[in-house]
Formats: sequence, C-alpha cells, structure tokens
Amino acid sequence: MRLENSTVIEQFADQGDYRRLVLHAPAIAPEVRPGQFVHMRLPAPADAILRRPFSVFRTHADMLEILYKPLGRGTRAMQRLSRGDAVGLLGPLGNGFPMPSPVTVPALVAGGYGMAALYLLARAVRRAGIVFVGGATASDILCVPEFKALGWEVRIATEDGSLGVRGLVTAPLDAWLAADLGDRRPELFACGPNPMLRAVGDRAIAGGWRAWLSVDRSMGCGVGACLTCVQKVRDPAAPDGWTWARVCREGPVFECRDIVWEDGE
Amino acid sequence: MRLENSTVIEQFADQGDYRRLVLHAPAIAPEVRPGQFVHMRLPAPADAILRRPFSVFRTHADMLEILYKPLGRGTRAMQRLSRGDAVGLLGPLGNGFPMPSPVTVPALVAGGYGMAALYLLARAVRRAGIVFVGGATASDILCVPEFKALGWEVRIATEDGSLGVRGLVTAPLDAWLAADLGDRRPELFACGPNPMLRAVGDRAIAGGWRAWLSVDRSMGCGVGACLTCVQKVRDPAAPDGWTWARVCREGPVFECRDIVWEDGE
Amino acid sequence: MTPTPDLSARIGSLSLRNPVMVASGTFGYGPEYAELVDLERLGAIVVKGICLEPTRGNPPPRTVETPSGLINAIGLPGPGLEGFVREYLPFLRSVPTPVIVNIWGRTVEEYGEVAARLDATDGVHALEINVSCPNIREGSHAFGVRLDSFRRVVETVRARASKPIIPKLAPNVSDIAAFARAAEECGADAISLINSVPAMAVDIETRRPKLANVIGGLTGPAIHPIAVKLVWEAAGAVRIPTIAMGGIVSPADAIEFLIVGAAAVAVGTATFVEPRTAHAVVDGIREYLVRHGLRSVAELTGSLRTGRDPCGG
Amino acid sequence: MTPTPDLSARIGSLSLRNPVMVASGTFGYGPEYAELVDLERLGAIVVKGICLEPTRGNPPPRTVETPSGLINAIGLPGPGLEGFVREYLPFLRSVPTPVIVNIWGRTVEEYGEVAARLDATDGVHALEINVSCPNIREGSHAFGVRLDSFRRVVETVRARASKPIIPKLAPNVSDIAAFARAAEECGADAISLINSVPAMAVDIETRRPKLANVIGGLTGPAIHPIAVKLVWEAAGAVRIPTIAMGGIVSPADAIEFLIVGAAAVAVGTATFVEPRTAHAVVDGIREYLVRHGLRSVAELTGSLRTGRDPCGG
Ligand SMILES: Cc1cc2nc3c(=O)[nH]c(=O)nc-3n(C[C@H](O)[C@H](O)[C@H](O)COP(=O)(O)OP(=O)(O)OC[C@H]3O[C@@H](n4cnc5c(N)ncnc54)[C@H](O)[C@@H]3O)c2cc1C
Ligand SMILES: Cc1cc2nc3c(=O)[nH]c(=O)nc-3n(C[C@H](O)[C@H](O)[C@H](O)COP(=O)(O)OP(=O)(O)OC[C@H]3O[C@@H](n4cnc5c(N)ncnc54)[C@H](O)[C@@H]3O)c2cc1C
Ligand SMILES: Cc1cc2nc3c(=O)[nH]c(=O)nc-3n(C[C@H](O)[C@H](O)[C@H](O)COP(=O)(O)O)c2cc1C
Ligand SMILES: Cc1cc2nc3c(=O)[nH]c(=O)nc-3n(C[C@H](O)[C@H](O)[C@H](O)COP(=O)(O)O)c2cc1C
Ligand code: FES
Ligand code: FES
Repeated sequence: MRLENSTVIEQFADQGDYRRLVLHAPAIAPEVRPGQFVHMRLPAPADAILRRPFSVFRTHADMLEILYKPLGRGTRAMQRLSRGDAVGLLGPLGNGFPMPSPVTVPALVAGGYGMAALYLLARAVRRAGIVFVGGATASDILCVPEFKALGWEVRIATEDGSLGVRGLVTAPLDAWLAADLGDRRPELFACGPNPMLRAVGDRAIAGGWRAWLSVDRSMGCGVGACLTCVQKVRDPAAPDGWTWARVCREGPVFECRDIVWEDGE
Repeated sequence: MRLENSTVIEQFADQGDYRRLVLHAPAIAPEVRPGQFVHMRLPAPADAILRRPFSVFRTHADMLEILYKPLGRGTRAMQRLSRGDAVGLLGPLGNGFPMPSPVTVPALVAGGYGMAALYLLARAVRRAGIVFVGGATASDILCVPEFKALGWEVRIATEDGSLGVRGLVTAPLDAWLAADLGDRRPELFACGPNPMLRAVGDRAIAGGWRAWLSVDRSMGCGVGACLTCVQKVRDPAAPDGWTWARVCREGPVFECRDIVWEDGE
Repeated sequence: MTPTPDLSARIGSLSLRNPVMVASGTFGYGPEYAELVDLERLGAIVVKGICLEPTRGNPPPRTVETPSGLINAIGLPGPGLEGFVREYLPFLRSVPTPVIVNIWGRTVEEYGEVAARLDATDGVHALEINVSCPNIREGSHAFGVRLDSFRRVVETVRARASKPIIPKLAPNVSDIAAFARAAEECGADAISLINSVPAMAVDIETRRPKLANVIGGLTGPAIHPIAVKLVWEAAGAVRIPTIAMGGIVSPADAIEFLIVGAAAVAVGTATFVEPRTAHAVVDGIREYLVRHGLRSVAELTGSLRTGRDPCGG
Repeated sequence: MTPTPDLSARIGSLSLRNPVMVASGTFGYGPEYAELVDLERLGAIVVKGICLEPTRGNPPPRTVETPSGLINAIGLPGPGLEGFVREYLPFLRSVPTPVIVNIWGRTVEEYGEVAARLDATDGVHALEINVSCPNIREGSHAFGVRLDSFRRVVETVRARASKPIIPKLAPNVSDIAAFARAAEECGADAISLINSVPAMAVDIETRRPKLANVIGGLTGPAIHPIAVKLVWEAAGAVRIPTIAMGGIVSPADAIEFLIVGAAAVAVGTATFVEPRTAHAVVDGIREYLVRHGLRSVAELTGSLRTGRDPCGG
C-alpha cells in the first residue's frame, strides 16, 4: 500500500460511454495483483471531496490502466483529465482474487466495468479459460479482443439481444455449466452488480463449486479506517452468525459462501 | 443589466502575472460604459462559489476584454479558461465614470489592474489627456502602448524605480499638478488601492477640483440585493452625516467628496 | 399524457402559484433583480428584514466565502418600516406576486409594533418573523434559541396581526421540533427554516476576523444537509406547512426538502450566483412531478420512505 | 535565524510533541494507516469510539458525500473494550505516540465502567468522552445536548479515572460556552470540539434516505466555519485547553483554530482524502510560527485580534 503522485499518460474513449485512463504509477503498478484496486484522488470539485476506488484493469511496467464509465460527480470530473495531469493514487488495495486452483476450469463472469477487475486475473492464469460477459447492449460488452488475445473463450449476453444471446449473463453461463462442462469442475470469478454476483454464487453453491465475487461498495478511506464499506459476511463466532467485513480490506473479493445477502440485493 | 452565457474567445498573458481574457458577449459588450463592470461566474471550484466582479477593460463590437491578475481562488480558476469555454456574465453593472467636463484636463490615475477600469474612459473622451500609472515594479505598469496609441501622455512611477520615477504614483501626479498645469483645471479619475484613491481625493479637495474614484469592494450579488459591498458616503440627511452606499449599484465610482474614509484606509 | 401537475402551495390563507420563493435578505426588496428575474414566476417574494426604524447594519467586510458556503454578517440594515412602505411597497404592489415581509425587533414590543403596522398595510401578504438572525447583538439572537422568548415573540405577533405569520427558526438549537411545535401552538400559520448557521472565519496573516462583526451566518450548499435534517424534524412535528431553505442550488435540493416534509421552499444564496435559480427550481419540480406521475406538490410533501419515526432524532 | 519554535502541547498531565492529532473514527485503531502515515510524527492518536461490549454499528450505506462535506452514520461499531485491548493495544503500545481512547456508553454507568477499566490499562494515555455522536439512538445523543446529563457523564468519568479526560462537545447546542464551563467544573482536563453536525440526505429518485440510519453527522470543509465559531466561544469560556476539529484540510484551517483559542487540533475527514494531512499541518504550523516570529504554539493560541468579548455571541 503506497501513496503515489501519479500522472496521466493518456485517456481515450472505449466503446459506448466507457473510457480508459492510463497512468504513470511506478510505485504502485508493479505491485498490483489481480482483483486489487486503487483509490484515486480527483481534481476536487465542490461536490466530490472523497477519493474513488477503481479496479486496476491492467498494468504494464510502470503503467496502470483504468477502465471506467462516467456516471456521477467523480467520474465526470475524471473525463477532463489529460496527458500530464496529476492524479493522487493510493494502492494497491484489497485482497484481490486468489489464483484458480490448478484442477478447475476458470470461468469469469462480468457485468459492465466488472470486466476491468477480471482481465488481470485472466492474464495471470497460465491456462485459458472461459469468460461470460453481460450488459444492457452491445456497447457494454467490453474487452472481448483482449480476452480472445489471451486465448480465452468469450460468451456474450445482452439484454436487448444486440450482441450474443438475449438475456442476462446467467443464460450462457447456465448453458455452459449444464452442457459443455462434462466432468471438469468450474471455479467462478465474478465482478458486476450485486444481483449478478448473487446469481453466480447461488449456482456455485448448488453445484458445489467455488465462486469468488468482487463486491462494489462506496468507500471512504479505502484502507479500513472509516468503516464505510461494510458487507455482511458469515461469521459463526459472531451473534446470529454474521459480522460486517470491510470491502476495502477484507474484500473486495469474497467467496460466495461467506456473503450474507440482504433482501433485494 | 443582462445575464449572458458568454464564451471565451481567447486568453493570453500580459506583462508579469497579468492576463487578458477576451469574451464573446454580444448582449453585454455593446452596452458597457466606461467604469462599469461585469460579474463573472467561474467554473465553480469548491471554495469559490460566488461570482467575481471585473472592470471591462475594453469592448470591440461583440467582444469584451478583461485584464486581471491571478490572486486568489477565483482568479486562479480563471487562468484555466480557454477558447470555447462557457462563462456566465452579468452586466454591465455599476454607475461608471461620468464624462470629463469639456473645460477640464482629464487626468487618470491608476494602480495595478486599475488601468483596466480607465482605458474605456480614455477611449471615450474625444480629446487626449494624461494618465499616471503606479505599481510596485515595471511589470505592474500596464497598457502604456494602448494609452499612447490614443495620443495620451503617460507618466509612470514604480516603487522600486524599475520604470519611471521611483515612488508612488502621487509623485508624478503632484509634480504635474504643481508645474505643468498652468491655468487649466484638472479633473481626476482614479482606480486602484484605497490609499491611492484617498491620496488622489485629498489633492482634488485641496485644489478645488473634481476627482472620481472607482472603489474596489468584495461583492456578493453585484446588483444591490445583498448589501455586501458597502462604502461609507456622506449623507447630510442621515444621522452623523453618513450612510452606506452599495458599491455595485451607487458605485463603483464616487466623487471624492462623497467618500468617508475610515482610519487606516 | 399526464396533466400539468398542480404546483400551487398554501400558507395559511395565502395561496402561491408555485412553492418556490426567494429568501429574505437575498433578493433585496424586489426591484434589485427585476431586470433579470421574472417576478411573476416566483411563488412569493420575501423581502429583507424590516424593523421599526431605519438601521445601518454592520461595517464591511460583511461577507466571506467558505468551502461551498458564504458567511454573512450584514447586520440587518434597512430603511425601517416607513422607509420600506414609502420606497419599495409601491413597486411591490405593482407585481402580481405575494409579498412576505421578514420582520425583526430589538424587543418583543417592537416585533408586535412592526407586525401590527404591516398587518394594516396594503400589499403585504404575510409576515415572516426573524427571531434567529445571528448578526444583531442586542438580544434578538436569544429570541430564536430559547423557547420562552420565542413563544413570547410569536404570541405577540399573532395577537397583533391577522395576516399569515411565519416564524423563521434558528438552526442552532438541539431540539428543533420543540420550536416548531411552539410556533404552531402560538398560532403560527407556517414555519420557515433554516436561517443561517452561526459561523466565523479568521485571516491567519492579520489574525483578525474576516468579518467586521466577527461572527456571521453560514449559508449555501455547505449547510444543505444540515437544513434537510432540521426540516425533516420540524415538519414532522407540526401540521402547519413548512417553508424550507438552506443551500438550494438545483431542483433536486428543493425536491429533497419537499420529500422530507416542506410544503414550499426558498432560494437564498444561489440567487447571487445564478439570479434565475428560482425559475429553474420551479421548472425542475414540475418536470419531476410529471416524471413520477404525481399530480401535485402536495403529493410529494412528506413522502419520504422510511420506517423510522420522524422525531426519533 | 529564529530558533525552531516549540510545537509541544499539554493536555492535563499529558504532553504532546506537537498539537496535531488524528480525530476519532477517522483513523481506525492505529494500524490501518501505519503503512502510509508516520505515527511517530502525530501529536496523538485518537482511536475510534469504544464501549464495553462489541457493537456492530449501522447497516450500509453508512456515508454520503455532500458539497464540501461528508455525512456519516457509521453507528459506532467496534470490538468492545476487551477486543480493543486484545487486538489493538499491543500494536499501539509499540508506537511512541500518546493514545487517546474515545469512549461512549449507553448509560452513565457504562461510561464510568469503560473509563475505570481503561484508566487501569497500560498504553492508554487519555480518554475522550463522546457524548455527542448523532448516530446512536439510545440516548447518547441526549447526553451531549442537555447540560444535566452532560454533567453526569463527565462527573462519573472523572470519579472513576485519573488519566486526563476530554469531553467532546456536540455542536448542535445554542450555548456551547455553557457546556465548556460545565466540563471544566466537573474536572475535565481539556475539551474537544466539534463532533459532526447532525445532517441528512435523500435520494430523490427512490425517495429514501441516502443513509440506512436516515440521520448522520456532517464533517469536512463544509463545517469548518461553524467549528471555528464554536471553538472560539468554548475556548473563551474556560481555562482548560481546547482541542479543535472540524474541516481541517490545510495548515491554515488548523492555524485558524489555534488563533481563536485551541491549544491543539485534530484532523478528521481530510485523512481519508490525503492520509498525510496531519503531517502537512504540523509542517505548516511550524513554518507559520517561524514566519511570524512566534516561539511556540502557545503564543498563537487565543491570539485573535478583536475588540469583542469572546462570549458576546
Ligand atoms: C473495489 C471497487 C472497484 C471499482 N472499480 C471500478 C472500475 O473499474 N470502473 C468504474 O467505472 N467504476 C469502478 N468502481 C465504482 C467507482 O468507484 C465509482 O463509485 C463509480 O464510478 C461512480 O463514481 P462517481 O463519483 O462518478 O459517482 P457518484 O457521484 O459518487 O455517484 C453516482 C451514483 O452512483 C452511486 N454510487 C457511487 N459509488 C458507488 C459504488 N461504489 N457502488 C454503488 N453505487 C455507487 C451513488 O450513490 C450515486 O447514485 C469501483 C468501486 C469499487 C468499490
Ligand atoms: C468593481 C470591481 C472591479 C474589479 N476589476 C478588476 C479587474 O479589472 N481586474 C482584476 O484583476 N480584479 C478586479 N477586481 C477584483 C476582483 O473582483 C477579485 O476580487 C480579485 O481578482 C480577487 O479575486 P480572487 O477570487 O482571485 O481572490 P479571493 O480568493 O476571493 O481573495 C484573495 C484575496 O483578495 C481579497 N479580496 C478578494 N476580493 C477582493 C476585493 N474585491 N477587494 C479587496 N480584496 C479582495 C481576499 O480577501 C483575499 O485575501 C475588481 C473588483 C471590483 C469590486
Ligand atoms: C446576505 C444574506 C442576508 C440575509 N438576510 C436575512 C434577513 O434579513 N432576514 C432573514 O430572516 N434571513 C436572512 N438571511 C437568511 C436567508 O433568508 C436564508 O435563510 C439562508 O440564506 C439560507 O438559505 P440559502 O442557503 O439558500 O442562502 C440572509 C442570508 C444572506 C446570505
Ligand atoms: C467516518 C467518521 C467516524 C467518526 N467516528 C467518531 C467516533 O467514533 N467518535 C467520535 O467522538 N467522533 C467520531 N467522528 C467525528 C470526528 O472525530 C470529528 O469530530 C469530525 O469528523 C470533525 O472533524 P473533520 O471535519 O475534520 O472530519 C467520526 C467522523 C467520521 C467522518
Ligand atoms: S472505505 Fe474506509 S473502511 Fe473501507
Ligand atoms: S454586491 Fe450585493 S449589494 Fe453590492
């Protein structure tokens, strides 16, 4: 965990509204493990004083790349960054994904910018696996060439049917789990909205496989001090069998059996 | 008085730290009279939510030019403006300078960005006059070519002696008032720091001439509603003979006899 | 197509075309913004605080900017009651928008006297009672933060005025609901809140206060979350309508106030920055009602979805 | 050349190497920031609020950003007294920086019990008494805003602890000086203020509160001018030292607090944004003292230049 005064190398548009921000971060970039994130300070506008967490999409030597979508105050301010601008970085943070067991087939499941959290993992795994990508429409299906370049199989679902099968990402996932798998055991790695994470976890529990879910929660400090980013997790020692875990420190990745979902999540 | 969504045409460096900002303001520019100002909205940073008042340095058809020095939060944010950026303008505001009486010699006295308030006046006066410019050092002596191009005589004082006579602007002014004037009556127009304004007023009162002083006060609304920008002025009808005048509405220009200076001003 | 939603609001016997006013002290006496703002599109004009005699207010500096906020220590200068009636009321009478006069006094009797005289004055539609201005020294501050003196002021004004009266609550109390209830019990037609929050700033180089009056009141976006909390508690404690203010810059800020219980809102500091903020807020509320299928502002008022008791604190 | 100014500060029997602490709840229990912040350069570490038993705090969302501010409704989760002593105190004992434990209880007796046990615990140098957290429902809020209950808590803690005790004042009272004086009278060694300001935010699309707890406390730059005013009034009312906090992001903000009367300061929310803010503040204070020819922080404390009586309000 380091504080670094990073500078923007470049920023460019990806598909649809998505954007990529490439930063020079020689202290942090080489230390990032798959599934970890950085906590980024922005040129402070009045209404966004806090840092924002971003998965590290990929690193290359001293460079660190972020994939994001302008949504709110922080990410809209990010759009204005250009070459040479200073950006405060704090990272790498979080536990990250474990490496897939050598005896399983790694299956990644991503929704939207969830892809950003998974690519480093795919790159780190020696063997190719399969990645399931879901989104509202074709432009939400990111990074397909990157995964294909690693030799990974990519299966796509869009809600409007504009790319891949029509429906949620669980449709191609279920098809694969039922038909293509044979006697191989899958190991699931997912990042995306909570209902998607929960659906992936349900399948893993039913099938008796492991599923590693990267959870997204608004953050304050990013280092475990403020107790903003809590997620309910199982804890047999605690009253009622649960406790709060800090997503920034104990997470963002949890095995699906550890998470206690709330109604409506 | 109009609200206008103006756009930046260009911004460039003048001498020293001073900068010029040229705006496209077709509704406001043609209406500006000498000594009036615009109230400018900036790309709001967290710590500068209010507009800032700026004298109109000059206008040309639909264009309006501001001369400023980055000092604090607002003006530092202004530096980042570039071609095409939107800038909210409210103006023209204030009473402005009266036209010099045809029987007087117009003598302008400026300190620092005070020059910005006086140039339009010089341009509006049919005959040439004299302008006294003071500043800390040579780079604070602005717009000399512009005044010379109008045929005006320019006398300079700098505190460090790097340009013109060494000392305050009152030095060349006093010399002129004493020696060069003969039987002509001067009419003084001044803009700059309060001690300078007061010194100019004192001379006018002693000599029996008129002096029009443009006063600088922090502002809130710029239109007379918030009562932030008050200046003590003489009012025989009021208790103790004085009342508060709103610099944005009754000013920024006051005849020196109307101003009641506080100790230390 | 959804019918145009009903934007009207009622404050006692007064009915407003829309729920968006301009706050006292931020809009002068009406004419100052008349060239820029369409006065007929305002729900009401609340004028700067008026007391019996002309007053001068504090010396400058009277305001200072802070992060997302503004501290003011104007100190209630004004033309006095007669000056107001003579200089400004003729203009205001010519505008078809309700005029609410913000009143203050140095004693309870002065409050009563101003109220009685404005009650008898044509063109004044309601009285907002400023018991909470932190910028005047002689006691008025105390009126707003002590229940007993607050009650005395409201009772006295009620006894002497038949027009709608609107006590304006001070934010710097620990139990705002108690003040809201006291206002209702004393016969107020509505309450308004929040007034500015006592605040201060120092120039570290000179080690002098940045305001001549030392202390002023903080307003603007910085205080909005504080105001939302107080409005929620105050509105939840009474049946009379609540007029909410504090940091509104966008329609969303106003809608937030309506959701937590306000029947109307007022735009203050934001007018200095964007004089037409009140218009944008009206347009934004209308659009929101349409988008959410609501037929009136009243349907939005107090529609916060929470299991909690609004006075749980 | 000016000699290096004396940055030390005293809080009762405790002496600090510099007057800049990290505020309770914004620095965890010490180890969280240890990789980023040089703990030996802090004046003191004030840990997150501790009560007798382990607590869970509120469900998320627990924080929401506002203009220049942050509302939190963490709700005082914690490992409880034993958990703290077991899990965190060994680490803290290894750091040569005073540790101030922020304590709270659901009853006066609980306050006394936590205080007594920490008083007997090695490695705890002082107790800050949180009587003003707006995020817990069962009464603790009332402790801080009512003089009688406030006194009872401070007296009880005093009776059971000989280490320095520091009651932390709630900002949402109308007369902060009265609370400061009560603290002094009940034997406090110092006071600290301000705790967060009660606040609230609503998601207008869902019409639900943005915080699961509905109400939270506002912190950050937005509240700084409010804090300066309260610190000025509180510090002016007592002879014991005042520890000031609320919206410090730069050395200037801290120096402002010192000028109006604080003997020390604490950095809170800003640490989340720039973990090393406290270091920058120490450096900035040192530089300021040198530039102004002051030999110690004590010379700066309370050096505001104003003709006004500090309690005039
Ligand atoms: C570990 C982690 C990794 C992340 N990685 C990425 C990434 O790779 N790319 C990317 O684009 N974003 C990522 N995010 C989300 C990112 O941090 C921002 O929260 C998000 O982009 C919105 O920020 P904003 O300032 O633009 O929006 P805001 O103005 O803060 O908020 C806009 C809306 O989004 C909601 N919101 C804000 N933050 C969150 C959140 N964390 N979770 C759910 N809702 C939220 C707000 O409540 C609001 O309604 C990640 C978050 C976490 C916790
Ligand atoms: C009628 C009028 C015309 C003006 N014309 C010009 C102009 O042509 N060019 C130009 O550069 N500036 C002009 N100014 C001043 C300008 O409005 C800004 O106040 C100034 O540039 C500093 O703004 P800032 O936001 O950068 O500084 P801030 O961050 O607001 O303040 C920096 C410092 O300057 C002080 N300060 C701020 N505003 C004023 C003020 N109005 N008077 C005295 N001290 C102040 C603050 O107290 C602070 O110490 C004019 C002001 C007035 C009232
Ligand atoms: C410059 C200024 C002057 C004010 N004068 C008065 C006043 O005379 N009477 C009053 O009751 N409130 C006065 N207020 C308070 C406002 O009416 C309003 O309650 C407060 O500004 C909060 O709203 P805002 O955050 O939208 O500005 C004044 C506020 C400002 C900024
Ligand atoms: C996330 C968070 C948690 C806090 N927890 C506590 C706490 O446990 N006990 C306490 O007395 N104050 C707590 N506070 C208040 C701070 O100690 C401090 O008084 C306040 O944040 C004002 O300072 P700031 O504006 O610099 O943040 C907390 C503040 C924040 C932001
Ligand atoms: S973000 Fe502060 S504890 Fe996780
Ligand atoms: S700036 Fe508001 S009255 Fe002059």
